[in-house]
Formats: sequence, structure tokens, C-alpha cells
Amino acid sequence: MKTTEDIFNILKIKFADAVIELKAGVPTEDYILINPFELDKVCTFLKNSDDYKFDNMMNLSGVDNANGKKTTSEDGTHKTEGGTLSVFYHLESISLKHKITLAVTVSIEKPEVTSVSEVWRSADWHEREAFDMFGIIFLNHPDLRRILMPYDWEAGYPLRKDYESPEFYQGMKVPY
Amino acid sequence: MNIYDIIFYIFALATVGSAFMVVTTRNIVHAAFYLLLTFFGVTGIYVLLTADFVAIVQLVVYVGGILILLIFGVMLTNKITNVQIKTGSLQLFPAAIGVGLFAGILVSALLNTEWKTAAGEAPKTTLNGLGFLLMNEYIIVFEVLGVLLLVALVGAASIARK
Amino acid sequence: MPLKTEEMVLNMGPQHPSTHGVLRLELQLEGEIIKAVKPHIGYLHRCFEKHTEVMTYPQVIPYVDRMDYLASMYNEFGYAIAVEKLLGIEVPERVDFIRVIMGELQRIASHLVAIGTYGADLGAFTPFLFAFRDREKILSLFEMTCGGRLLYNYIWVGGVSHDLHPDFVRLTREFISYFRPNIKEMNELLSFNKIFVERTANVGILPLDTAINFGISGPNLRASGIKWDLRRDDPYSVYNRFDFEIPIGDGRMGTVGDCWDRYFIRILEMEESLKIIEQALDQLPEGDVTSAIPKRIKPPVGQVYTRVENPRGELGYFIISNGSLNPFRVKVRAPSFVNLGIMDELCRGHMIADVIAILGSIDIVLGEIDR
Amino acid sequence: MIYDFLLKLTGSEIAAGFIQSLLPLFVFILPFALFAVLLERKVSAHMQDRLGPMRTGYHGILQTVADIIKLVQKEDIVPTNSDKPLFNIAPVLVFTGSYAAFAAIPFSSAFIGSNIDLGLFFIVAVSGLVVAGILMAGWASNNKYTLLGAMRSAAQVISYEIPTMLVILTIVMMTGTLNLTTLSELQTGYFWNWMILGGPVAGLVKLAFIPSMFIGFVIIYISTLAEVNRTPFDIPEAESELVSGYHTEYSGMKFAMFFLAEYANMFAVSAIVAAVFFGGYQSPIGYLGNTLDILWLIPIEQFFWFTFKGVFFVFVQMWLRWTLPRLRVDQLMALCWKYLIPIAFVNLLIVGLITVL
Repeated sequence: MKTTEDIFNILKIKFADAVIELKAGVPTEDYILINPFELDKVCTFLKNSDDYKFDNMMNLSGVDNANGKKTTSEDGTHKTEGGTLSVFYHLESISLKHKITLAVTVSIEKPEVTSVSEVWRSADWHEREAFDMFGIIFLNHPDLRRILMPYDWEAGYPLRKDYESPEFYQGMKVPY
Repeated sequence: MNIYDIIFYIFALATVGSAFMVVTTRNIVHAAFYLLLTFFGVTGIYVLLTADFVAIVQLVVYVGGILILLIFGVMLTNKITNVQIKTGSLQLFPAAIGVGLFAGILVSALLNTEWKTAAGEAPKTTLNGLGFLLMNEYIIVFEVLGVLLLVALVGAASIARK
Repeated sequence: MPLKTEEMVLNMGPQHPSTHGVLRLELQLEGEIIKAVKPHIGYLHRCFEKHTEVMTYPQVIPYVDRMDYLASMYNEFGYAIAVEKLLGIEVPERVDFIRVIMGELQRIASHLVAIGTYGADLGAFTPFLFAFRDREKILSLFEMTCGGRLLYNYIWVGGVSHDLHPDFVRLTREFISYFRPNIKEMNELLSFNKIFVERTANVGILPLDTAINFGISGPNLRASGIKWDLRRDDPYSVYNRFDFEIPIGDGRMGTVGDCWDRYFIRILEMEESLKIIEQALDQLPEGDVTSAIPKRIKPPVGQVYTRVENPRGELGYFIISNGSLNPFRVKVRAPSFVNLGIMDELCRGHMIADVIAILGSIDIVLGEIDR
Repeated sequence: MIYDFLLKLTGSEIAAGFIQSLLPLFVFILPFALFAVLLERKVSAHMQDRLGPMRTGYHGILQTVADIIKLVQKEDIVPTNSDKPLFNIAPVLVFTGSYAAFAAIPFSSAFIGSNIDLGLFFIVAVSGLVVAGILMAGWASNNKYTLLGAMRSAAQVISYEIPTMLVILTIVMMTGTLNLTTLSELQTGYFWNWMILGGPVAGLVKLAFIPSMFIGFVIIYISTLAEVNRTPFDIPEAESELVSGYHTEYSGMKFAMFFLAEYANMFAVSAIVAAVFFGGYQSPIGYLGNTLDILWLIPIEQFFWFTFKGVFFVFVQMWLRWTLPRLRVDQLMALCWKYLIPIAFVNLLIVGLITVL
């Protein structure tokens, strides 16, 4: 049984560059912010090390932080610039019964995160979903396709806050 | 011409016509099904000759067995859906010469043979006599054939296992 | 000379009798042997997560119902717990007990569908109707409580919408004594049927380490031989007050983690749920069930990931609040979504008929996968 | 008997033969199919704690009639890329195969289509046509599910013909005949003369036959179940795997023909079992006609008993269908080749030995 803070301290020593900060004091749950390009190393360590054994990835969710600057041009179209996307990883150890939350934050212009689907196979579909909904590119993912939306969906990533429904899909009018 | 003649000609027509279609159709599966019709027609002719045992053996062996295996073969060696299974005609001329020669021999044999017409009724049932002959007079041939088939069966099984 | 063979691609679904909804499985076949399975999902996608962004917290509950439509009560249960944790409120004890009773009844109902349809998948149609006959009784109990038979909108944040019907306790007890023998009947009819065992034992074996790595949860994980049940290992609500067993797969008919184990775990779990319901009915306290429902739900800025043991596995809600009336982000960790990911791994080398057996034993609900 | 009567009535061999060949269809198969579909529904319903059709007529007895009317009215859909000639012929061929089998079934001593010496052999032979029709349907539909169903069906029927034939061979060894009427006549008297109870032989030999006969009965019943694609051997039309197998693409009347053929086949194989092992058309308890000395009553009683036995075995088929799950293809083949055929062989040898001794 290890708290998030213990794990953060150890990770900070082991992966000085990769582990960015501990977000504690956020109501209800703490999390550790990780460098998106070092994530797979941290995760491999967390999974394989005997002290932690985070063998189960419970959940992976993309989040649009909606902190970009929104501008409205003259013709009424909105445009968002800047801003970040996050990915939250909820890990647990079935044998040692402790939990931890990791997070990465990437810019919306270049949303690239290393994939952890090699570490936990369950991440495969979760990452596809995050790609589908937020457009986060998971590097080294074996099969990064859309999963819930149609394969030929061209109107962007629906769960981004600045998403607007298209008027037509494949020549068909989208009702409402 | 009585009714049996008419039935005979129907079966004969079916046999010959479908046999013709077997060789002319370009779709292999159609050919196989035409072959089924051919065998069926031959079965009918056997029945008209009161050779009921041979007729039913024909039905069981050819229609039930060989034809199904043929269809299996055709299906398993080709793409199965959305593909027209067709064969091309190769070497038309040599085939025509060969068929012509063979047909000539057959026709000349047909014309030059003295056909004997035997008097007397055909037996009502052939089964008893056939069984009797097989189990008495031709028992050795029968047994040898049985052993041969068994050997073939065991051989096929052992080849299939490899 | 080796024969040249071609692989055949067979599309199973989206319209197929035993894909349990609109799922498309792309099977690569060599004869009848499966070389690879590619699930294509999303035919039922209805933007649940996008919808939540424009709704207030209580408004989300009816939408939660429609995810795993065979276990709506449990979806509400999980959501209510998550928001309560975000708000930091406690609910009256009676509410907790009612939630547990409803949740366990829902688990039985859901398992009955799983078992019945599994029988139907393998060609035995009668168990299907037997299971549905019993499930109807549970649905009637639900109807008596909240008016809905499939989608309830019953468990609210901070409470439940109505108190129990005066007859509920008596009728539930009657149901329990009626249902116990039916489990035995189901065992005789289906579970220990020779053909059924032949079809399911040693088919689709899921080893424990693979299962954990793929994030499999719920009965499917327990069938692989680990006592892992969130009701016991990460207790929520009042589950720590009840005495119940966690059945695990023991490979009685074949290997641990085969289809038969996954099926039989559900039978055993129904027994355990009955035990929990009995205990909860005995201990059911008095009280007001609507007193703790907040008038206005506006959680502070923060985030929470809570999970409950849904009939299909670990149902997780990841809710981020930005301090407004609408949730900023609701991500649902749907158990079926994760469980379906194992299909390819389990099906390879089996036959077409086994795909049905394996898919049925995983027990998916497409409403939850596609959300 | 019927033939002679018809011959007298019409005065022409052809007309008599023609009418006689149509008799099983109109007198038996169509009413039977109507009845059997209703029976299937009611049997399944009552096994599943429900009522089944209740609205059309008293307790839904007109349901099948309503269904037939619906099927006749339905649009006949032919898939665009199907092989149209084969697609259209297939249901006819399937029905022909199952109908032809009725020619040799002895409904009573007075009512048998064709009293040929090869009756049993003939019935098994013409069922081969059904397979050809099923294969044709599966291939012509140009659909992977139908093709898989057809292939499974062909493999299954051909395999299960072997144990059937082996069991029939044991009967031939005992009785020395393939003629179904002769076979029925041999089992005359009371039910202890039935083949299942050792046949019309007397003494200790009879006791020796009983186990072999019982094994033979079980084998032939299982094989015939497989030959008519009924649960637990309904893998060619396994609705949970192959949608509905070889007749997935059929609708309307053509579907109805498959349906009719299926029920006709069910009765045909039940009739074989009844004729071979359960005394054919013979009554188990003697005839009312003999007691009352009304001779024309006997064939009618025989018809009743035969139909009763056939319908009973059809009922058992339904009973099994609504109780058992379905086998997998390889298990089905394993059952046939690894268990039924060897057992049938040994059984054949034992019966042969007893007969010789």
C-alpha cells in the first residue's frame, strides 16, 4: 500500500526528467504529471517493479482542458488557439491493492503521447477511443484507427470543446 | 408407342441432353449439377430395364457420393463468392480429332455388331438372384474386392494423416 | 506439394442473431478455423460523453441508464456514488441498503439474460425462456418500486427517487424462495448438460495474467481464478457489512478460465446475490430516502474516479468538475468495452461456432461499449 | 391394394399410378406438415412455460394455416448476384428428394406407394437428392453463410448415412429382406415380436438379440436426427452461427418448400425407425378388426398405428430440439466416425455371429 506521494518521490528520483509534478490538493484525488514522451518508460517501471506491480490499467481518458483562446472571426466562425489536451491514466495493483493516477498534458496543435499499449494491452482500445474523440496521437500504437465514430468521419474530433457538428456526412444531411 | 416408351425417351433425352451440357457449359458448378441430372437419367433407364438394384446403387454411389465429392472439390479449389467459375477451351483441334476418332469407332462397332434379342420376361426382382450369385458363385471376387476397398480406405486415411 | 489456400473473410454482423446487438466481427477464416477476429464497434454510438457536457448532474442519470441497458440500476448506482464523492456528501443508511438490494436484484436479472442468451447461442432455446421468465419477476419488483421495467432513473445523487413499496420486502422474499430452486433447474437443464459442457469446456481459455493485462474485470476475471471483486476489495456503499462468497473459476469441467467457468461463475454469483439481498432485507433500516438529495448540485472544482462492480465488471466513472452545474468531462470505463478487446486473443485457432460461444461467455452489452 | 382399387376405378395403369403417387402428398404430407408445425410450436411452448399461439382459432390451431397464407403472399426475393436457375431449382429438388422417400413407406398393408424389394435402401438413396438440393441452394445464394451451411449439411448427411446403412444391414442379416412391407409383416402379432425386442424369433436367441437391437435403434435414431438436421445436429442451419444456414436467402413459397421438405423428412426418418424397429404398421395389441371380424377395418387401424408411431418419434425429435444445445461441427463428425460407426460395426458383427450360430 503506497500513497501517491510516496510513488511520486520515488519516481522523481528514478526519472528526473520524466516526472514533472505532483498535483495534490485537488479535491478528492491526487495525480502525477508525466512527460508525454517518457510515459512508457515510467509505466513499464511501475508495472514491473516488485514494489508497485501496477498490473491493471483501470481507465484511460482523454480530456480537453479548454484553456485555449477562443476568437470569433468576422464571418462568425469560431477558432481556438493554444490550449492543451490531457490524458489520465488510472492504474491499480491487483496484488498490492493500491491505486495511482498519472496524467500527461500535450498541446492541442501537436497532441502526441507515447503509447502504453505495449505495457497494458487494455490500453489499446482506450487509446483508440482517445484518438477518436480528441485526436490525441499515440506514438507506437499498433493500430490507431477510429473506433466509435465511422472510419470516414472527417469533421474532426467530437469531444473537443470547440467541435461543431457537420452539416453533411457523406452527402447526407445530419438532422439537428 | 406405349407409355413406357415415352418415359424412356424422356429419361434418354435428359441423360443425353444434360451430358451434352456437362461438356459445353462453362460454369463448373453448373456442369456438376448437369452431371447429377445425367446420372439421374441413367438411373431412370435402369429402372425401366427392371434393374432396380443397379439403379439404386447408381443413385447412392454416383448421386450421393461422387457428385457431392466433385462439388466439394470444385468449391474448395476456387474462390467461392462473387467469382464466376469458368473454364476456358484449350486445344480445340486435337480434342476434336480424338473425339471424332472415338465416335467413329463406336458408331462402326454399333453398326457392325449383330445384336441378339433374347426372348422371355425380365425377372420381377433382381435382388435375390444378385445376392445369391454374389454370395455363392462369385464369393471370391466379392471378397477380393472388399479387401481391395479396405486397403484403399486404410491407405487414404494414412495419407490424410500425414 | 502443399496446396494453396485462400483465407476467407466472413463478416459476422452488424445484423446477426448472436452478436448481442449491433456488433460486427470481421473473421478471417481458413476453412472453419479462425485466424483473426477484428471487432468493429460504434454502430450504437450516441455521444453519451458529449451529451453530458451540456447537462446538469441529475440530468445525466437517465442517459446513464441507457448505457448498459441490462444493468441500468448499477449504472445509476455508480454514477450517484461518483457525484456524491465529488460533492462530499453522505447518504442515509436506508438509501444505501435500498441501493444494494436494487443493485443485487439487477445483477441477478443481468446474469439471467447472460445465461439465457448463452444457452440460446449454443442452440438451447428453452433455458433462454426460463431465464426470462424469472427475470420478469425481478423487473416487476423494479416496476413496483419506480415505475420502470428497463430504464429506471431511480437512484439519484444523494438518495433514491421513491421509497420502497410497502409490499416490496415481502414480495422480494417470496421471489428469493421462488428463485432458489430455479437455479438448480437451470443447472440440470443447461450447466451440466453433456453437450453444453463439450461445447464450452476448454474453449476460449483465458489465463489469469493475460486477463489482467487486458484489463478484464468482473465475472470474466474471476473465472480465470482470482478472488477479485470490488464489492470486497474496494468496498463502496455498505457492501462491507454483508457476508458473501466470491466464486472463482476452478476449471471443474476443463481448464481454469474457459467458457464454462465464465458461464458458471454467473450461476454461482446469482446465489451470492440472493444471500446479500436476504441480509440487506433483514437489516434494512428505517429512514427518509430523499432527505439528503441536494437541491442544487454544483460540485467544487476537482476530479474523481470511482468504480463499482457492475454485473459485467468494473464500471468506472471519471468525472471532472469545473465548478459549474454541468460536468466538465464524464468518461465511462465500460466493462464490456474493455472485455470485448480480448476477442481476438481468445478466438484464434478456434472454429466459427466457438466464436459464438466465446462472445456469449464474455457477455457484452453493445449499449455500453458504444455509449 | 390402393393401386388395384384405383386401377379398377380408372381403368388405366397410368392414371392409377399417377393418382397413387399423389396420394401421400395430399393425404399425408401436407396435413402432416400443417399439424407438425403446430405441434412443434405447442410442444416448444409448453416446454418453455408459455402458451404458444392462442389467437387464431381455438388454442391457435389455425396458426399454421395463417402462416401458409402469409408465406404464399410474400414477395419472392431472388438475390441479385445469385445463380438464378440453380436458386430456383434447389427448393424443388430438396422437396423432390424428401417426397420420393414417401413412395416406399408402408403406411398400412393396403397403402404403400411402391412395394419394392429395396424399400429401405431406396429411402436412404433418395435422401441423397436432398443433399444435392441443399448444396445447390447454398451455392446459388452466393452468400458465405449459406455456403457454409450447405457444406456442413453435405458433410453431415454423407457421414451419417454410414451408421444408418450399417444398422439397416444388421436388420437385413436378421430378416433377409429390405422390403418394408415384408419387414412389417414379419413383426406381426404383438409388440414382443417387434425388432426392438428381438424380432419374431423364439427362445433364448431372442434375448441375445435384444441388446444389439437396442443399440442399433439408438444409433439409427441419432443418425436420422443428423440426417434431417435437427437439434442437436442442426449445425447446417444453426441460427446463432450461420443466421439460418442454406435457406437464409429464401423467402415466400420457396422457403415454404424447404420448410415442407424438412417436416416431410422428419416424418420419413421417423417412419423408417418405426418400420424397422417398432413393428411398422403392426398394432402392438392386436386388431379391433380381427376381434369384431370386420376385415376392412384392419388397414385403417394399421394406418393409425403407423402414423401414431411416426408422430411419436417426430415428437421425440421436437422434445430433443427444445432440450439440448447444439454440437460443434468437429464434435458432430467425431461422434459419427469415432463412436457411432465403430459401435455399429461391432453390433453388425455380433448380430452376424448370433444369426450364423
